[in-house]
Amino acid sequence: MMTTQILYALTGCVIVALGLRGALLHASLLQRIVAINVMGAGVFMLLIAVAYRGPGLPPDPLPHALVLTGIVVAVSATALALALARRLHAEQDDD
Amino acid sequence: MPELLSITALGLVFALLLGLLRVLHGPGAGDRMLAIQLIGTAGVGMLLLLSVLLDQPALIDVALLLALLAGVTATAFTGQQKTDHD
Amino acid sequence: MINILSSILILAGVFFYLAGSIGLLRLPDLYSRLHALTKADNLGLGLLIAGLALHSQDLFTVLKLLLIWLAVLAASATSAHLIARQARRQETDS
Amino acid sequence: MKTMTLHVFDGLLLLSIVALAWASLATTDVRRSVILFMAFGLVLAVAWGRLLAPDVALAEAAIGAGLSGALLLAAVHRQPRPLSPVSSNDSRHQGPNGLSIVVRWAVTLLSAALAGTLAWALLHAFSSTPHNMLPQAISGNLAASGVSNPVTAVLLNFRAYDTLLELAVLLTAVLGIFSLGQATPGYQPAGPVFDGLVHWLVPVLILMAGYLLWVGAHAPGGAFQAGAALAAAGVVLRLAGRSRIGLPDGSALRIVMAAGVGVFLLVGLSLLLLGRPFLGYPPAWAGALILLIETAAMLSIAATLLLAFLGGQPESTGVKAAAKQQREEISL
Repeated sequence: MMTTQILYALTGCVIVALGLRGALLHASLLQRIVAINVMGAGVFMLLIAVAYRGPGLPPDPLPHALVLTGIVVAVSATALALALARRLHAEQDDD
Repeated sequence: MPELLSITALGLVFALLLGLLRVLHGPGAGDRMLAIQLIGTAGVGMLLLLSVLLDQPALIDVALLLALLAGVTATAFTGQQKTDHD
Repeated sequence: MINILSSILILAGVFFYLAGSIGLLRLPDLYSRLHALTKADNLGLGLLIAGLALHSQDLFTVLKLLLIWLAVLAASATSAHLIARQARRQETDS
Repeated sequence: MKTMTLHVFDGLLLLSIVALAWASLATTDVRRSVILFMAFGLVLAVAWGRLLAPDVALAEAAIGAGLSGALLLAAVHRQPRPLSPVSSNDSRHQGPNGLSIVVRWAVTLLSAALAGTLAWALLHAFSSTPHNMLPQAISGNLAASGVSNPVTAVLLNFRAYDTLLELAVLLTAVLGIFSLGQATPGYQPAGPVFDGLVHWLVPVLILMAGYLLWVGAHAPGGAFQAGAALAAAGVVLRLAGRSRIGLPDGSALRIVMAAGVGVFLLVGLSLLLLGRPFLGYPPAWAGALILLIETAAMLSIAATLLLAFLGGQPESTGVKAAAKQQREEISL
């Protein structure tokens, strides 16, 4: 059994759950955005743990490529969400 | 040598955990940023140790990028935006 | 010989890291924490880097290590200044 | 001995990661939440390094620990104090938006159930014999891919379609941000100490971007990490209150934004005309074509991330007037 792999994969599951809970429960838009980012990080951890194959062995590059693009997409989605939130607040202030 | 390095890495994780307590306690945002700085420096140290320990020379580049971005983080924290009036 | 020297440097580095983080935790106010931390972790990383540089074979790696240390040094000096200024400003505001 | 110590190292590292994730979501203070999230990103970069994923660690160091922190912090600074109208210091008894305890527990249980299901599926997958077909296919064809870094080979050759579409997603995100209005106001000019930092940090970040782009072919690095480093240089300039942050004006900006998708498509279509499959590089040219695409992609990614940090269309006068007019129409 690969202790390291399981340790990181299970932590990934916990982080996904924490992020999901935060995204559902927080009232503030900004904090929901943070929570979704945390959840994404949990998924990344799962994928990278799956790719890991032990010390000295080359890991599977495919999940790494997935996560790499995931990180970049996540940051641009975050920026879009923040811009939406800003616009939303500007509209609310006008009322 | 690997033993020494892995124990050193352990020491750095302890430093990180102590910094974590300060991040959690605060009380001010300044204290938290200071603790982030410690976490960043500890992270740089850990990456350098891991690069030797796991035979991954690329981790030195990661440490370099992390060190450079530490400057960006600090400035993002204190930057004063002009007031928004529209 | 080089092995012993590098081991001593690395261990000393970790010592300063731990000292800095304990200082960050135990010292009473922001300013004293600022002083303790910036000194300790810069020194800690510096010693660690010196210890590791003794082991590396090629010059490029040594240069990168040096650049890392300089970057952290400069970033932490700047951020210490900015954090202190921000804290002072907030004190005068309230 | 070494593996034992590493296990303890893993345990403590993961403990700090979970603690940071929990703490950043347990508070209702947005500023604290964002600062904790930045620390979370920093520690994640170390974890990716530990799991032998230096490519991902580079991206996380630049984006997770740097850019998204800067992005979120700017959003926190911008908004007037608390975002949620109800500000209660104690979130344990009543939620920030007055949710009942029943709902909070239900959501917590739901999340725990999700984590349990995921964990069960994973353990199940780990215990069955692994299929090594895909990794073997990648290492078997690496020699023909034009690069020797397997992650770059996957991104720019074997799964080039995905990367092309990803660049299109980035472009769409920026267009979405553009449509929401103009950029946030700039920053006040930096003091002398900060200026000193800018003087060396910006050129070093640009050099780093070039280095990462170049080594990406045979070592961890590539267009994404390089683009993020380049964007970070622009973010520093903006934070220092400079009006010129390295973005071109007007149509040149549009070209840079579309360069990644454009060059990718051009290469793919030219290959199609030459009788090869779309994005099926001839092995002899693969290295050069990948570098060409990566250079364009780096510029596009950097521009995208920097525009994302601006949060809207940059303040060139024509655009500003148009946006103002549009807004007046909306308010009428």
